[in-house]
Amino acid sequence: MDLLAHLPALQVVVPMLSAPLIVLLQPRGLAWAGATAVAVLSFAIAVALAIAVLDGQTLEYAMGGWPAPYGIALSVDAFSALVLLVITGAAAAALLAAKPSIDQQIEVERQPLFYSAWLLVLSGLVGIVVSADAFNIFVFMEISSLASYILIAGGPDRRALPAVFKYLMMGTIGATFYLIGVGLIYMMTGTLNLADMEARIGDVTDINPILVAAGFITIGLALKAAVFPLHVWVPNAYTHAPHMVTVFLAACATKVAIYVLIRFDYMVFQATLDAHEIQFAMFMMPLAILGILIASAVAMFEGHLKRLLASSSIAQIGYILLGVSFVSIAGLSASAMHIFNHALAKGGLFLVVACLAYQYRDLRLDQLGGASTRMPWTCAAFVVCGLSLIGVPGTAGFISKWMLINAALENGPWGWGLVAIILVSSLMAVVYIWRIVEALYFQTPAEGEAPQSEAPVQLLLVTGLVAVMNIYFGIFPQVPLELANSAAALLLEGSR
Amino acid sequence: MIFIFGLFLLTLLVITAIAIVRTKDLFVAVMLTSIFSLLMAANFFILDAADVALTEAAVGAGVTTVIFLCALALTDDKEKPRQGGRWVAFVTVGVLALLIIYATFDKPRLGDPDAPVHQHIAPWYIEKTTEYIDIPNVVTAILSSFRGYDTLGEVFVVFAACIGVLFILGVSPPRKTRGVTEKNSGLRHHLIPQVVGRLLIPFIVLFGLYVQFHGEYGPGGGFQAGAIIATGVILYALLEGESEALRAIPRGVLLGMVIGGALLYGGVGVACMFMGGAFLDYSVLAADPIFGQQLGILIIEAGVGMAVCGALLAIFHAFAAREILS
Amino acid sequence: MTPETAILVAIGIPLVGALAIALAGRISPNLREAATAITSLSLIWVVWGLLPILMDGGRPSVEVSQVMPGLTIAFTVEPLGMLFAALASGLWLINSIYSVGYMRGNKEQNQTRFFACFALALSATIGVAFAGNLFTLFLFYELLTLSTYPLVAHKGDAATVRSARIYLGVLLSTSIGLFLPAIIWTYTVAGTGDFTTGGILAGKLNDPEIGLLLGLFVFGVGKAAVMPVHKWLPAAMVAPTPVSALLHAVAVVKAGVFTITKIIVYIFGIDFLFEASSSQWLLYAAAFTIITASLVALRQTNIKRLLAYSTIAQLSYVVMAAAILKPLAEVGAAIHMVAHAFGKITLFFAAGAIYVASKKTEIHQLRGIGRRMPWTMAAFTIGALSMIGVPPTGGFVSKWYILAGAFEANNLVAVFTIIASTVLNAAYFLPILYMVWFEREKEGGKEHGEAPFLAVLALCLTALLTLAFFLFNGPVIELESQVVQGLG
Amino acid sequence: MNFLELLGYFNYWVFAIILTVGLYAVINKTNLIKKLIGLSIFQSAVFLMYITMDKVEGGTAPIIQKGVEDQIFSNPLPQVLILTAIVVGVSTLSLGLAMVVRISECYGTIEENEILDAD
Repeated sequence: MDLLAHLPALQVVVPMLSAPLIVLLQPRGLAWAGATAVAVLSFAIAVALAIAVLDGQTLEYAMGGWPAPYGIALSVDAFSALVLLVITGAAAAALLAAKPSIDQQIEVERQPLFYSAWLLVLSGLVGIVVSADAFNIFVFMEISSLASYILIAGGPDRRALPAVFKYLMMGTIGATFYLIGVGLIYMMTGTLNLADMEARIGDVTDINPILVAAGFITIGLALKAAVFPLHVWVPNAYTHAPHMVTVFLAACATKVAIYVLIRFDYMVFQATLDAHEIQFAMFMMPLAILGILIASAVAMFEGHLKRLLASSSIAQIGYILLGVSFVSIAGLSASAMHIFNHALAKGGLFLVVACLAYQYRDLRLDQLGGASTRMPWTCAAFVVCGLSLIGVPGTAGFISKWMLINAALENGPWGWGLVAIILVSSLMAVVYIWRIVEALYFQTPAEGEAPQSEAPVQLLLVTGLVAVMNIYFGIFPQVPLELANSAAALLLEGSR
Repeated sequence: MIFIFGLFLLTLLVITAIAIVRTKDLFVAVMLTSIFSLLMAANFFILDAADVALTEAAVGAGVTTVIFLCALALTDDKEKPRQGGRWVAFVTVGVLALLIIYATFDKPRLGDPDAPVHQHIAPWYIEKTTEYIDIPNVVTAILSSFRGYDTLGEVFVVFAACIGVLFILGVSPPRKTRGVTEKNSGLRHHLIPQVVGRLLIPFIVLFGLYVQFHGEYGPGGGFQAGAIIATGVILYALLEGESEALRAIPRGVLLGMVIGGALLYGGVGVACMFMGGAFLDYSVLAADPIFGQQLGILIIEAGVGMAVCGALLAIFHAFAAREILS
Repeated sequence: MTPETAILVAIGIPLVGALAIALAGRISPNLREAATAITSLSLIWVVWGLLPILMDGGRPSVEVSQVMPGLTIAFTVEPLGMLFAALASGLWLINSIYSVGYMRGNKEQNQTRFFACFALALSATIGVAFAGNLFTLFLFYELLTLSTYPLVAHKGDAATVRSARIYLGVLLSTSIGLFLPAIIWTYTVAGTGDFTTGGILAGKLNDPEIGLLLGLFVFGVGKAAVMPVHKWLPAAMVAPTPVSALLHAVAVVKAGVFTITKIIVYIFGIDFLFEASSSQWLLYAAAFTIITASLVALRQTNIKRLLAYSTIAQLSYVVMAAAILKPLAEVGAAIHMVAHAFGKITLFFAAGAIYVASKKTEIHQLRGIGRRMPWTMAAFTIGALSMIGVPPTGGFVSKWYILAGAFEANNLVAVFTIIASTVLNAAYFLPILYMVWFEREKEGGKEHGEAPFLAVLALCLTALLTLAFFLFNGPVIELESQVVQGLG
Repeated sequence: MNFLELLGYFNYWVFAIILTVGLYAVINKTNLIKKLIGLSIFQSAVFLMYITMDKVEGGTAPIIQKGVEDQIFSNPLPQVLILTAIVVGVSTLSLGLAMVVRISECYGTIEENEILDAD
């Protein structure tokens, strides 16, 4: 068995087949250990894949040994590898830290099911990313969605239930829209394989169904990706989910939908729909800009820590889309980088939230006073990750902002307007991050809410590690950068 | 003739759908949904999709309805009226409808043999099934081998739903004092349903097993079989009461079936890997690739059947048992 | 240790020091203070060790990481940066001595955070000084802003936090809103941001754009406090005095004018800028700031606020000197950074010492205080004289050079501004000196003597430096002349 | 225009109508169970669309009979896809219902507006 050749399949199969086994691990703590081991192994596989595709080649895998348009193919290129790193990294890091927080929030008897669902989310997300088959993407989208509903509904807060119900509704509508779009394309091309679709879609003469399909797929995935104004499920779902689940999902779940969106709109629809990418850009850019500005403004006035960060996530999705909408190598690689960097920053911030939540019951900003004296390390990690979110130089967030600004400047005189928007929104990020920093450091503690000690070491170590990575990748971003650049080149190669 | 029947069925479908949305009584709505599914199944049958029709009938009209009813028993079966907000919805769905109808004008005509769907990949499947796998039912061949990875994913969707329901309903319900109702002891006191049911259940299960193992030759396979057998057990539970059914097949066994089914399927895939093929490449399972394919399909269909049956039953019990607890 | 590693070590020492201070602070204050002392001593040893290499014309440089093609984190030591780093590291030691006296004398809270952030700020300052390109400079510039924020907000009450918010808000928004676009613009036009002798923009930019880019830089570097982006400096005066002394008289504000000088010399190139008519406005903006800030200073009643406005005016001296765009004036700009640093830190030390000893913060309370605190007030006097530019103080030397440059350029505006501001400086400092030495103390005042010994020791040291700089400025001038060698 | 052609369009239009009816229920209804029913109608519509496209004139269900030559088969692929999609549908539905049951237990109501008022 040639291990390297099987890696794309193993990436999905390992977490997927481990999920049922985890259910059987009833004794206390074992389920966590098992799930963590599997997630770390997945991360290792993702690293191996990333190394394999770093020189720009694409790994193909034929499921069941059937050749591509007939069987289901998996393919891993630089873009997928980057997203895989984000997903598996987020899953592994969150799980490594998770135990104390999960023990606090979820009853021991239910934990095996919970960790099993966690692995299902992981396998669903990586399954989407490595798949080269439109319908297969739908199947794995459903695995990840169903399992993530379970994760979000797991918290002790009853408000999680209506939130996750709303997510379920919108997620299912999104997935069904996607299915309609895939059906229409299948109807006109007779194939489900993405590469084959791309090749055959050019021969389609009656393009109405393809146009409508593009619309359905874009809207469906935008729903899943929480693109403004289809983001309404995000704030509640992120706020009321168990804290560690928020870490995991905020770092990668919506980005996978964007990944598929980019794949479709840059590769599949390119061939027939003349200048499709331009139309796509015209449609996406205003949404991205509105999303960035409005969501940042909402975050500036939000009083609940988790909800504030959730709003900020919507704005960050706007950045990713903005880069995509430039239709240029620079723009796309900026977006790919931002997928990576935002996962680092937001994952870190939500980890800090989990640390704080371990000691505080109420996460409204006015309750968090004085955290810095009792939890200095947690608060320091918050500052670092917050700076990365703002995009201060020396942190990972700066790299993608810089790339985004450079990409915007390629748009001629318009570019400076876009730069102004990016800079203004960065300043808005300064405001909302600094509101939290002030609360943590300079606010007098609320009555009876002062924590007695730091968060558990396990949680703290991972949080610190992520914070350090935010700095490390701000100074040495070469590896993700290389992946992002070749991803952009691959995507645009398809459209030119 | 059959097309007029088709037109009639489709019109009925629309009417049913509108009736479902308009009724305020949720019980009625659920019943109409069941009818809607049956109509849909009939429609599928007219359109030559026998496997799908069987599944829709078993899952849509059977299992779904029962689960809905269980949920209704736990909540409230009347919908409260509401005012306003209707226009937004109307405009949204109106635009959507126009968009789709706009798209249809360029669609290939129904049944056009020259449509791209019939030209590109499907002929390959029909042609090669005999050569590579040698089973009559092409749908089963695609489902379990050519696109077996999808089906594996599918089993895990069911698995996810199963653990999800168990997880979400794993919180003990708030204690309420409620008198022991007739529902709890099933329909045991009613003679006719009991006798008829008793007679039917063995046949349902038998039919399920037939569908399971005959899937390679005629319509059917693991999904359908799992759903049908589950329906049989659910019927038993309705007749004999929840606790009686659980005694016959305890909860642990159900969960074991789900896990075992999913692992059986995945295990075959991994075994293929170890024997030198790609994941789920059954041809390496035996010396003769065709026999290997058939063997693989047999095993994974069994896995699918176990997982689906176990999952549907586990879900049903999770709802039904809660009724007794609360 | 090669000079290349010395650069990295110089930036690393305060970082490690910050960590050590944070850890030592948990054990005992004395250990923490020892950590500070060791850190600052070793920093001086490393930074000053680079001086001989620079004097011989060496330009050690090191690249840490190529973040993106064309965008590197790299350090190069050149005379301007060397001077700045030497100044900051040297004064940090003195300031640490003072801080210990001040913070203990005042029984301040959160001292560990204070000293740790101080070390962090120093690391950022050295980074700014040694930055080899615009990007690296920007990185450490922002780090400096952020690491000084907790120092400004140190007290933690509502008013302080509000002032700190202004501090952070102005500095971050100007740097992100103006400085960053200017950097991006430079990189797009020139393809690089490396500091290069003679500039990198020559011939790549035309006239109105030059002025615009210069404007983005000058106002983007909010730390230089050219009006109207000066508001943060008075706001920052809520910080404990050692912070005001080292950071808001030396490190932070000098980082601002240092950045502007460096950009004018190494990015634009002084000859290129001299030819461009659209860059003339900078001189007027600086002149306006000098005069206006001095006028505002006249009306201040709080000692520290008066010093803040005086600082604003003095910073614009440097900017104006740089904007004269003649070699002599550039040297004057560099020297003025040093001279002003010695003088102003002395003044702030004195103000802090007064506060520790007597809790006095207003000017009118200072009547006759010279008798109670003779050492402190003597140092204060020397500092004030240096601000005015009276020999034998350091302030005279730099003014001399700037004036010479102004005459060389036939720049009457600059000449007039210098003369007018000297008069104004005298007008607000001399009455205080008179009040301190010759008026009688009000009856019933609090009895007090000198400030803690360590504080007095520090301020006497800096006063001595102010005097010494008048006599022994040769090496500095020689070093800085290298900057403009072969130019103009 | 022959019957088959009419039926072809009719099938797609029924798909469009059922889809919109379902979506209307999802958007406009406040009762959570009604929303789920709407969702299942919405998904069923998509099944209809897929199955409609697999029909071939004069074809039969794709089951190969030995010895019979020149059979025309309907397209098996959409059927496979929809088999999968049906099971996805019932899975989503049961998960949704489990949530509704919990919501009903926690809030005492399954009307969306009342739930919003309760928090």
